[in-house]
Amino acid sequence: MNSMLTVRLFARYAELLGAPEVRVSAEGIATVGDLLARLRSFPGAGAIGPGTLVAVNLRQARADAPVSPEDEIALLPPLAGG
Amino acid sequence: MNSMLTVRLFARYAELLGAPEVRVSAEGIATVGDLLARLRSFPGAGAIGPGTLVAVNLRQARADAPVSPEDEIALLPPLAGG
Amino acid sequence: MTFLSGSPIELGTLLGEVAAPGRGGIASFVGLVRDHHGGRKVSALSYSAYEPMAEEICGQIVSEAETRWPVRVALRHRLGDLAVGEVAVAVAVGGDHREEAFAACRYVIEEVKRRVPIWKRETYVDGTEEWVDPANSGVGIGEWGMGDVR
Amino acid sequence: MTFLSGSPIELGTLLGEVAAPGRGGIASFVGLVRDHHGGRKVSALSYSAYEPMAEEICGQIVSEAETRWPVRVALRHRLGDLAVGEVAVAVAVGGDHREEAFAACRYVIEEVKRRVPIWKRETYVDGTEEWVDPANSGVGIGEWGMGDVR
Repeated sequence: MNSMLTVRLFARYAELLGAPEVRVSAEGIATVGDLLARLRSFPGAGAIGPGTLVAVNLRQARADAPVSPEDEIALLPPLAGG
Repeated sequence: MNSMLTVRLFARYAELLGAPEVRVSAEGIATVGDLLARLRSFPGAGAIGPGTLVAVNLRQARADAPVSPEDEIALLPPLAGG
Repeated sequence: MTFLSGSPIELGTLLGEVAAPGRGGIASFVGLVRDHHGGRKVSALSYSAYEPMAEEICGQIVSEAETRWPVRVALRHRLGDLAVGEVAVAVAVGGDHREEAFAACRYVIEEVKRRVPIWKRETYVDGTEEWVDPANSGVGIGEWGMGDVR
Repeated sequence: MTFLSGSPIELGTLLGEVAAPGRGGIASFVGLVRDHHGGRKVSALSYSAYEPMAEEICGQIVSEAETRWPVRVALRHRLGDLAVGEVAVAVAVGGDHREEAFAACRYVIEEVKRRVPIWKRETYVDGTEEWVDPANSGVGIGEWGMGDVR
């Protein structure tokens, strides 16, 4: 079985990748850091810089935090509220 | 000629002295300090304590500031605005 | 009267006075009549002022803030009889940066309390009344007069 | 939605939420849409959010402030299309002492800017549009993530 991670995209990143979410094979992806590396290989995703934030289940996650197909994962461009 | 100083009273001090203003002979009164000493000798004026403020022409005045019958003089109890 | 008001104060009015298309933020403060003071239950209060001097000092404080920071300040203090919950004093400060707006707002409210000749007479639920002396409430006015003296 | 709002924000509503007979003051802040940014003339802007997370983080920030200080906090952030001069964000903090109300108000607005997943797309008078990156405006988000991480 090839399970998939679903990653929600917002603002600039949704524009860059041309979709509000992307699905990524979970194979070889154990952590947030693994996921970011995979996403940066996508066409148009070069701008996902080192300042990118990843949220897992509505909380910001460090690069070493685990991810699984059951998690709600989101890729957040630099915040600009307020 | 016996010229007079007019001293406006506010809040607690107007109550203590029973009037919105008092008139005091200017004789022997050269400064704010002299005036305060005279006022403290009035009946009911014992409560005009060391924290009392005197304004001369709408500005707070030190004890050594001069006063004359032409000045607008006011005796201010401790402030409680805001 | 510019800074003193015999009728209820609306913060919205002050916000309108300091808002402008180039200003990014407005910091504001409203002081309300509390239902207690020094352990006693307050039912109402009355503010009185040495009006011409209070107007003068309020104007000085606003000028000081607008000189020290690149901001626009609106200030209003209520006079007369107030019920619990009514606005006693309001300050609104519009600026390009919130740090400056907050700093100026703090400055204005502190200086108003310290320097403006206004007095407060409280009425308590037991029917007694008293002039409020902040020195007796632990607030202290010891440093009053170190600034703007003749 | 509790903290996010698709319609105009009225500070008066927030003041009403935090006022109480025992609270002596309300410190507040409103952030407005400016007509300029980074040297360019702004004609309009649009806020979008990762809504469930933004609601969650706003709730955390309000709880943090209400735990750290004896205050009551109201917070609202606008989403959607805004014109110049409209309220983007508003915070109102009611407390017994103004020092605490000001401190909590500052805390909330700083944390909202630092931690809430909201984005801003500006439209300029020349017709161009751009996602705003505070890091490119000299504001910096370098320290983001030192606090609330998984």
